[in-house]
Amino acid sequence: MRTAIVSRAIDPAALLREVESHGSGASILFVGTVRDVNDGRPVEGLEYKAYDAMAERELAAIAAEAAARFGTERIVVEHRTGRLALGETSVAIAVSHAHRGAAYEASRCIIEELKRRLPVWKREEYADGTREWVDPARARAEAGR
Amino acid sequence: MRTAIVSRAIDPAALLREVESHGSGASILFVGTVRDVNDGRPVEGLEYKAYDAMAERELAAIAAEAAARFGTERIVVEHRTGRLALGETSVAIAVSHAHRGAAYEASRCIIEELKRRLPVWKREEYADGTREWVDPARARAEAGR
Amino acid sequence: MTVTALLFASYAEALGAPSVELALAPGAKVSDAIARLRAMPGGGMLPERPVVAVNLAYARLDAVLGAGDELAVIPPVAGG
Amino acid sequence: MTVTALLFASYAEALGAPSVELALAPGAKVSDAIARLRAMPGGGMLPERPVVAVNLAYARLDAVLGAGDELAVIPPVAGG
Repeated sequence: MRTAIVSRAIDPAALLREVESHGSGASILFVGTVRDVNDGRPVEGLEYKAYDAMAERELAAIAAEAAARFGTERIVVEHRTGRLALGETSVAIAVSHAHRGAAYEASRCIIEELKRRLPVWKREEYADGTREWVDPARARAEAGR
Repeated sequence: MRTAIVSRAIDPAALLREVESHGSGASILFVGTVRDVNDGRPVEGLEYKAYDAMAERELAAIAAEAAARFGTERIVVEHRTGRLALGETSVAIAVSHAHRGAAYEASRCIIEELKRRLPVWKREEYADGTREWVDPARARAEAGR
Repeated sequence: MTVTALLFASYAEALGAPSVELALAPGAKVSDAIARLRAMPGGGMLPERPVVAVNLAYARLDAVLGAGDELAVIPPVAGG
Repeated sequence: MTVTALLFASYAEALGAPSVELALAPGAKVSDAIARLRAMPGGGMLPERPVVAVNLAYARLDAVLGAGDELAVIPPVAGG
């Protein structure tokens, strides 16, 4: 199990290799990338800012909780901070498990918990030159979701 | 969208790159590997045999159904045949979607359908020199699952 | 009419061949072909109602076969 | 006693600083610190009941602060 808040590029394939083992039947790699459109506005780039010391702790706790709940130690998670260009990876989650159902559930659980409680903020930069800290709950409400 | 039954090694990271795009927020890569133990018996290697012409058709149909149901054309699936060593990849499924929920569901749907209907058979080779065609339903029944 | 029956995995081993040419009466159904295969040496291990495909698509046992059809008898699949 | 309040993202921009030293009475609660921050220039955009962490762990607004504690006021998170 390994988790990290990183300020360099994430190599998702390396995370996958890190969790794979001969004992594992199923591996799931989740990769989040910077989208070119968010809630209808063209995005040109963005910046992630973390409360680093707490984010490291929360991310480790999220992985440890998933490990205990789903029964695998083979979990590696990296979340990037700093400026990212379109298409770059902001988060990667690799999970291996003997059984695919548990692998999917552990992967999903980690990304949902991460989005709920990891102290990380995102400032999007739009084509019109403006930039704005994203509030996912408000964005969902405005989109009527 | 691309699907293939292949007799060479699968490169899961290449599948992931193939589905990623600036428009996609979430990518899921599922990788199935040869386990060293199956139902308690040590496995030394195995062979996948496919009804190739039908397997190609079924795999394309499975991906097309998932594409229509979950709303993404960014799906690439490869299933390997022939002899595989421990730890080698037997199947890889890459899905990209603007929304992570749909990406997870499409990925899961594809592996479940593939296991249900892809005309592929697996012969495991055990440490004691014996080998046997695997019947997943019987193996589950014998394990009391 | 002649129908080609394809056999795979444990079924091919039981009958000792990956395919068998079957001479069937016009209008014969898949189930008639299965009965013929089960009467062959080693054919007894085929289920009475196996999963089958005709011309690369899953089919029912009461499907009517045509001359030159490719009938595949599908053992329990184990992909993934 | 002195408590360090950390501000992030939109909250840091509103108050014009990433951190503020607060002099609080012994026994002060998180909610007292928040009230102090909201009274500062630009502090009005902080919610009355924001999400907070004390010493790197999420905490309740009625948690009692100690000297030297690190209080973080957490805007809506947007990781992933």
